[in-house]
Amino acid sequence: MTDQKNFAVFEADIQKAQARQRVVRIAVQVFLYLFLIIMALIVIFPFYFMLISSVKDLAEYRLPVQTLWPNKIILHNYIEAFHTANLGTLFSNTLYVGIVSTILSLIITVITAFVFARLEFKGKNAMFAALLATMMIPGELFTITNYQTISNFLGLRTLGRELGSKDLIALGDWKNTFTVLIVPFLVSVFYIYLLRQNFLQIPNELYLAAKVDGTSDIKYLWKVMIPLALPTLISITILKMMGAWNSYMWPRLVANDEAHRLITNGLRTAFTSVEGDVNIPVQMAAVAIVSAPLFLVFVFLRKYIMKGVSRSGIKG
Amino acid sequence: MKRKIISLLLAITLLALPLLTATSCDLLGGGKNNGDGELKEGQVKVVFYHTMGEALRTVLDKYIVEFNKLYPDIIIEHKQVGGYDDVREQIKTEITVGDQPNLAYCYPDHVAAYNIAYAVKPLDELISSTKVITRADGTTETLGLTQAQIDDFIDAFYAEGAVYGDGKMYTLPMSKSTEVLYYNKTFFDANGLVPPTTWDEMEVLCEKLLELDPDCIPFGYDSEGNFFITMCEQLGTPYTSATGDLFLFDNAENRAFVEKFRSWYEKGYFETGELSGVSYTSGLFTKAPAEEGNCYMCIGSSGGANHQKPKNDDGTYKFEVGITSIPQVDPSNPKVISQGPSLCIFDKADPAEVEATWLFAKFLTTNVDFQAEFSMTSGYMPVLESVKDHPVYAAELEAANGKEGLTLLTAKVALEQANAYYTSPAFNGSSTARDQVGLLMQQALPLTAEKDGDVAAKIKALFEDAIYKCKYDAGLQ
Amino acid sequence: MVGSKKPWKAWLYLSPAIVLLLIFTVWPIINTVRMAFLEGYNALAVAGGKKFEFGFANFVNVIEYRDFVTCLKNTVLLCVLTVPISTFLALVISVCLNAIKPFRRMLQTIFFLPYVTNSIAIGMVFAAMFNMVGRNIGGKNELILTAGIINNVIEFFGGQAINWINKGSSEVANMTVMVIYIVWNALPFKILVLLGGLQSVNKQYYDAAKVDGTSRLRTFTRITVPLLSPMITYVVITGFIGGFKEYSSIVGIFGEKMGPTSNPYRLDTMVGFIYRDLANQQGRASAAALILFGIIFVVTMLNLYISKKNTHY
Amino acid sequence: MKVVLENVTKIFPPRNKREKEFMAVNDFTFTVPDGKLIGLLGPSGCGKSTTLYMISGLQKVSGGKIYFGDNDVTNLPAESRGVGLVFQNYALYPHLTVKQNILFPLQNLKGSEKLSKKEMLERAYQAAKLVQLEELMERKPNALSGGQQQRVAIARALVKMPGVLLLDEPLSNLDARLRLQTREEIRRIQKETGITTIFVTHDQEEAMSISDMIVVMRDGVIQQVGKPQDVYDNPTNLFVAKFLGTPPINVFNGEVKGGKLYIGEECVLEVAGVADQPVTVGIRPEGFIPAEDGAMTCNLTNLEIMGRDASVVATHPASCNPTIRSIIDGDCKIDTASATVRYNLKPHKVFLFSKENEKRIEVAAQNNDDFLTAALKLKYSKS
Repeated sequence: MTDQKNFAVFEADIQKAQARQRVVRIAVQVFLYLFLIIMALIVIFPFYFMLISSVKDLAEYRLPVQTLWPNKIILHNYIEAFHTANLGTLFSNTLYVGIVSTILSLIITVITAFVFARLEFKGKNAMFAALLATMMIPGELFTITNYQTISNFLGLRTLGRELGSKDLIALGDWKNTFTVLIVPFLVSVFYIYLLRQNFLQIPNELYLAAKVDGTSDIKYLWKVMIPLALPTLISITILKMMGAWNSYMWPRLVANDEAHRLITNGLRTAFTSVEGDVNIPVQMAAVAIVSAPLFLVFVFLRKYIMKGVSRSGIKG
Repeated sequence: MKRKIISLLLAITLLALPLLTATSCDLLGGGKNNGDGELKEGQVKVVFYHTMGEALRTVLDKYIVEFNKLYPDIIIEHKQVGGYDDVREQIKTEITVGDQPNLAYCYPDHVAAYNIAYAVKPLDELISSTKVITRADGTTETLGLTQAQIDDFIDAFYAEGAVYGDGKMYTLPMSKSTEVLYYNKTFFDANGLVPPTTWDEMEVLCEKLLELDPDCIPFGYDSEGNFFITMCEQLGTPYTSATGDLFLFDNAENRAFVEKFRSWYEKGYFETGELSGVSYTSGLFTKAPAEEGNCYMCIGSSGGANHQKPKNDDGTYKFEVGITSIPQVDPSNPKVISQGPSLCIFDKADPAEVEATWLFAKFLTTNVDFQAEFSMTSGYMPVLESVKDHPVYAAELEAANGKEGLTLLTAKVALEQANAYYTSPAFNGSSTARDQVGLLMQQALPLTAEKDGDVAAKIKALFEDAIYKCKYDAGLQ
Repeated sequence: MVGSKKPWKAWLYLSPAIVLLLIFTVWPIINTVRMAFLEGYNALAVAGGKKFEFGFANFVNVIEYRDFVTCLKNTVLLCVLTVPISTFLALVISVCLNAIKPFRRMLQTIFFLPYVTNSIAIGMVFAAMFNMVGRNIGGKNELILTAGIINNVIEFFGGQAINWINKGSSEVANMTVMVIYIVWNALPFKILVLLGGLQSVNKQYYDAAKVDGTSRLRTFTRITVPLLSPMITYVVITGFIGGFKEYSSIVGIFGEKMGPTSNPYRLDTMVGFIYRDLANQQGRASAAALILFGIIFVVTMLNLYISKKNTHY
Repeated sequence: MKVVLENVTKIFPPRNKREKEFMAVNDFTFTVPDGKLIGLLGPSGCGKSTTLYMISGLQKVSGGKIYFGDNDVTNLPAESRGVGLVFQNYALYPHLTVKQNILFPLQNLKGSEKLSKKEMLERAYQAAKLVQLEELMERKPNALSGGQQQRVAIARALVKMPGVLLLDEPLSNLDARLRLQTREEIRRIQKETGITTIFVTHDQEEAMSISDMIVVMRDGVIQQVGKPQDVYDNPTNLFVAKFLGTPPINVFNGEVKGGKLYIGEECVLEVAGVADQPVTVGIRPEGFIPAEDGAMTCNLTNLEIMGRDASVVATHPASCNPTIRSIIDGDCKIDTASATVRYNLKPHKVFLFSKENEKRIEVAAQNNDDFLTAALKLKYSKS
């Protein structure tokens, strides 16, 4: 170990090494940017294609070699798309379901997370473990039974039939209602878990101090915990709204009528039952309209979405 | 104490939230049509699910008023439940919870499905009943059908009520459609062409049309499933047994006709609905001849005549449409499919309810005025022979043309081939068979020797696969 | 401790969540198992008063079914193709993003964009990009009006237009489109997680490697990848779980018949199979759902086991 | 190999528009003799780690030159300099075993330097033996104690036989007991290998105890360079005096009048040759000799006996700190009931600093003989 390395570094060598190093560094940076920009272009291309196609007229869209910039910009496609797919109703339905389910879901999530984070009672840990265990089961497994459940909620419909009560029948028959789009998904174990972890980071002393001062649980929750957990709550809100926007299979199964159809399902339906050639520019315009709100939300609340998503791993 | 009460209230509110939203949502979302008011003593309510659009609902409402003049105590509550599949799915779920309607639009395979739960009332007893009912206007009628009434039904349509393999009658025909051949009359007349009556003529015609216009597709066929089944009927080859315990369609004759039409398809003679990507070929037919890929003929449902109108945006017509029967294998023994809804009555604990439903169903199917008006509005065929003699209807039919009057023209053509209608057997799984032969056509037609090698072997495999799936679904595999 | 005087209060607060979970989560689990083991269970037949035997017939039925094998094959194929590709691409992009300063935020935002979309809606865009418009494509007097923008690009580089999704397209072409779409769709989440992981790696490891004269490639394979392995495991597991539930992206491109018009259901998946059985064959659907759950469970455990073997810290 | 730093300067550019640029190291000139162990000492943020990183090549210099031996390495990248670097938190790769960690730098060698597998293992075991880790080669880092991790880090730095070994706060992550042990270990390893070693610390005791030479830095500027004891005994300014020594030096406001040093009203020492001026007086804790007739009177607060020594805590109106602390022989008797304690001062433990620039004011030593003798006399008479 005592023999030291002999450094025979000459001036010329150093300069050469230096120059090489600089070249390598620049080359690497150029390569990095080039690669990233190409990938970014690939990633963004479908959006670009959607936008340019949505303002082309059918004849231009059908040119043998498609134009990368429309020769003539036609905004009429958007109007047509709006009417063809009945987007107005779809929007308001989706918004309604999104808002109501988000508010209710937030209330339940906050209260449940609070209980698991702050209160002590027998069976708490077992209960929480049971809750977490349900996260492992894929949602597709629930669909089969839930489909039956909502057709005859708690047997109310059968009961109503026997008692001759229309109100009970209506209460038991959730098909083609907004309820069926909202209630089954109100409890999200993952959000409860997320929020509970957040609540746990708030020092317990604050809670004890509040207790000493005679603050009620609810008031403490409202005045202390919710403000401190606000970023998580915002993330949950956005993800839940995105969920309403993107949900497809369940709404298609249980609320596929005009009055309750949600946007994704509506879009798919509108552009598969059309007769004759599919008018792709109009279809692209519809897709653009449907995509726009999510993009706007993303632009303004990017931070919360990315934070929420990186922790959840669930789409919607 | 006060805190305790508040907490309790809170809990109740939270528990009630889902239910509250259930009701509030319905209020906000328009909710369901649950009828108005409670029933009075002695009244019977009949719930009727159908697929009628607004125009037809108006006709229906008009005749419900008529019906109620005769039977004021039978309250009819009707509802449009989307399309035929929606009706089927809705009723299937409702059967499992015992909340099915009294009366519904149905196709034979729907009835077969409902009958897994023995939910549909066999009509034989009711038909043969001689019980005399006194109506509100003082007149009487027998509960059952009189022989005259039975005879007035177009035979094939009436026979459709008993295609379930057990000899029982389950449905009454409501309004019927069939497949007809729409053709570009303007073009045909200009070029001295006549629409084909046989498939052989069709083949010749296709060649000719391609000579005249190499960019065209001579004809379109909407439904692959109908295509297959109709060919079986026309050729007299087996399809399925009446009870569904045997799937017989995999035979040499059937493979041969599939192979024949495949070669047509390869030559570009025709296009089908699913293969064109949009379920129907009417979009191709209604193109002007100058447009790429237009069809000069289209075999589609007579009920879809409205979609076959080659209308410009300004309301003018690109060409005049002609309508005729679909090509046959043997013109002397023509076969055309009978489609369109029938009515089925669901069994209920209360015989009075069933009886009331029957009376209403009978009214709709045997009332000439209703049948005529319904047909004129929808373009569907009436199910009664005597409608042809209905003065207004007859006059309208007479005046029908290939432009605005297209719907009536189809009805006219459809009625003229009354002797040719057939209905394939219906059983639990008959819809699978239908789907499977449709899928078979969909996969077999685009095969080419160039791309897929041994086409015959491929077709054989497709047949075998379709049989396997039918059997699998029926639990036979 | 706190609140222990009134345990009923805690349960009171929990009650809404518990009630809803019991109805919409716990009961379905129990019921699914029940239906799966009742041979040939069918809700309509139940209404008709039929009784079912206990047995494994539903499972046997599902596994023996030809189309189920197709579904399984497609599902596994999509997983096996897309998860490694998307993970690798995401890793490379994340490392590159981590190595640059200017424009990083902007590029990061662009790479996240596919996440805020609707898989059905953007599926339509992808379908349009690959779609040939014309008449009788693949047939005798084929007439292609436009071969689609992707084919335009291929033709621009001297290639031959490929029938990607239209009538008569090959299975390889269909799968390729699906893989491209799914990878495109899966990238943002993976990049987000991996970049987050990279940014939390202690910079001193890289300094240490630099002092030791470690090459970039070796730094990547011997330091970055192992240190990121928990995040990689995470994205791989979520990728597999998502992959085994693949459905709506296929519907997005091919429609509910899940294949080109000449080959319906060619790209059918397990979830597609379950959904189609939902209305008529609840016993079989339940069995298929349990099989799917079993597969996901095994694959997840396998992933965890493999990653545990490779990372001990 | 000797390491020479010539006018080395490091300026960090402002991170955003509101910030100003920051000069971390200012005109640093210094030579590390071959084979010595050098401690870079200073409070946190003084630029010592930056200096270390510049020597390693991980950070570029903004100005000046760095030579290893006679070679200018200023612009050479880190990997070409052949230095070994031990990080403050060791930066051991958590996924690799001890052996793999130690092997890691060897596996990077390329071309003519490339070693065979066997050679690599030999070298790794040699290095492990040096730091006494042979038993732990198959463990993962987080199965090791802090001291063991430290030794792995050193072994990894040594295995490629660097010309210079750099240690960044090598002991800061260890507990008190391990610190003593490990610093001896570092000393031993350095002696055995004879590699020129530079380490950074903010703990003066650590630096004093093992370094051949220490460099005291403040705000990027060298304050003093020298053997530890020399620096302790002869601080060049108030900062160095304050920074070295535990307990710290006691600081008073004083005044020189006519060659005599006054603290408060009392004349405590003769300081010949110093011009009349107000001064800052630093007195090492061991510079106090209790005496009933001592020259300096303090208000006694407390007496803490710590075995051999005793520590007297007192206050003085002229003190710059709230308390003054002196270390005296445990045998000395102090009347704890008394309100005051009186001291004589050891002249060589008393430093005068200019009030203007905090620089040391030199005092001619011989002038203090009287005081010293008196003090010694007192000490021996007591015992």
